[in-house]
Amino acid sequence: MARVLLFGRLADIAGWRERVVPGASLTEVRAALSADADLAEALAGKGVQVAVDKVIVRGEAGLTATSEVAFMPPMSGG
Amino acid sequence: MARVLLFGRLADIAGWRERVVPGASLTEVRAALSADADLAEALAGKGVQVAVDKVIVRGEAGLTATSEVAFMPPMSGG
Amino acid sequence: MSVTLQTGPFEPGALLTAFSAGRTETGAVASFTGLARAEQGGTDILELEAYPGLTDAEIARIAREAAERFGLQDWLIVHRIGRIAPGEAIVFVATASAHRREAFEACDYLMDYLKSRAPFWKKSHGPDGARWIEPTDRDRTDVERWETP
Amino acid sequence: MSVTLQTGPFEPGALLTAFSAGRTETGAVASFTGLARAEQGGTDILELEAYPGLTDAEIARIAREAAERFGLQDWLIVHRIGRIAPGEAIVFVATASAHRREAFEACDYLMDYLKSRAPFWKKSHGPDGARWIEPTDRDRTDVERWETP
Repeated sequence: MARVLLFGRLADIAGWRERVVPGASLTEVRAALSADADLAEALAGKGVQVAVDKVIVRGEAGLTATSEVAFMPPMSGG
Repeated sequence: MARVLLFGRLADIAGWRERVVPGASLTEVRAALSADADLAEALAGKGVQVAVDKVIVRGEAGLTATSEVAFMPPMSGG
Repeated sequence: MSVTLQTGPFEPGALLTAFSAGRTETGAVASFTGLARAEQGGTDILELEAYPGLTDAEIARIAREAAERFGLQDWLIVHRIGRIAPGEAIVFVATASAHRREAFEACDYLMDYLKSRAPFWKKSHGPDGARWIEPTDRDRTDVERWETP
Repeated sequence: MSVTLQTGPFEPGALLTAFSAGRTETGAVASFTGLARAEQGGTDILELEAYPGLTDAEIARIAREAAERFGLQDWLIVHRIGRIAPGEAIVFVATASAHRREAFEACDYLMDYLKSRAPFWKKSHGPDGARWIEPTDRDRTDVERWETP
């Protein structure tokens, strides 16, 4: 289980910004999100970064029941 | 006749900042000021600029009874 | 030395006043205020999204590095998030140092970072609808000026 | 677009507020505030002399040239004269442009000019008496950065 946050255009594509998603790893969370093909494609896109509990991670990460997973498209700057 | 203004360390050397001095040209005004040898030396020093009626002039300039002559030592910036 | 993300408008002059007060060994305070532009009617509203907890932490990390690099005495960053109308301030950066070159360069550096790499997502709402904005080529080359070869 | 020489204290934040207000096509406002430093007790009072009518005209001429060179939308310069205590503002420069690089560069340029070549005479009063101050070597090299070869 993880609380998933989507930022920027990812939230527009998914139609939601925050949702609890089952999964004990990033791979499992991505699999659970792939029911939405457009979102899955966007999440796999160039420059999309992932943060677990507000720290950017690369590759796989284990998750606990209270983990917060954020998918962040390329940053636009302020 | 000209109203003479001294700026910066020139006023400290002369002991005055503003004085009416006889003379129909810069040369005559300088001559009138040369009674004070220290001031005359300072006025002839490197980087001292002269303005007549608030416009910087180089070399000689004619003066009227209402002319304002300013002697300005090297500028320090603000 | 603080980063604030805030949803309400802020007043750059009030921030500058507070930042400059009581400094007897600071010779130089540089500031930058970024304002939302109407773009001749092309933009009605700018919408800025941040990830509180990550965005502010990342900005603070970069600002601490800059303070070290440029020898700053102090710095302040305030950034609007949410919906911003033309003419309103988006960002305020102030830097303090003994002499002016350090304050100018650090302020310039921080703005280049904030405009190109800081974790924000920006949407422009105009008469033709909404669109996401990415850093311009100039934003990218500006920030690259600071990279040591 | 104005130059003010004034003998009383001024408040940089209030100037920034007024300068930034009501701008819907200005993306960038850069500002610089120069403060008098105590120099660890080395300076009690700074005394700045100008030649009103020449000093302000000369600064305005340089600022108009800078506005042209950097493509500014607006600029403001306020400079204290007379006796200034540590912590008080000596100079405030603000520049406005569509994008940030122009505003930063013009502000930086104007400060380099003001600190090295503007018609002021500056005296520092400290525990060891008074002394006239001239531009530092760094002031001279800073201003030379802008000269086209």
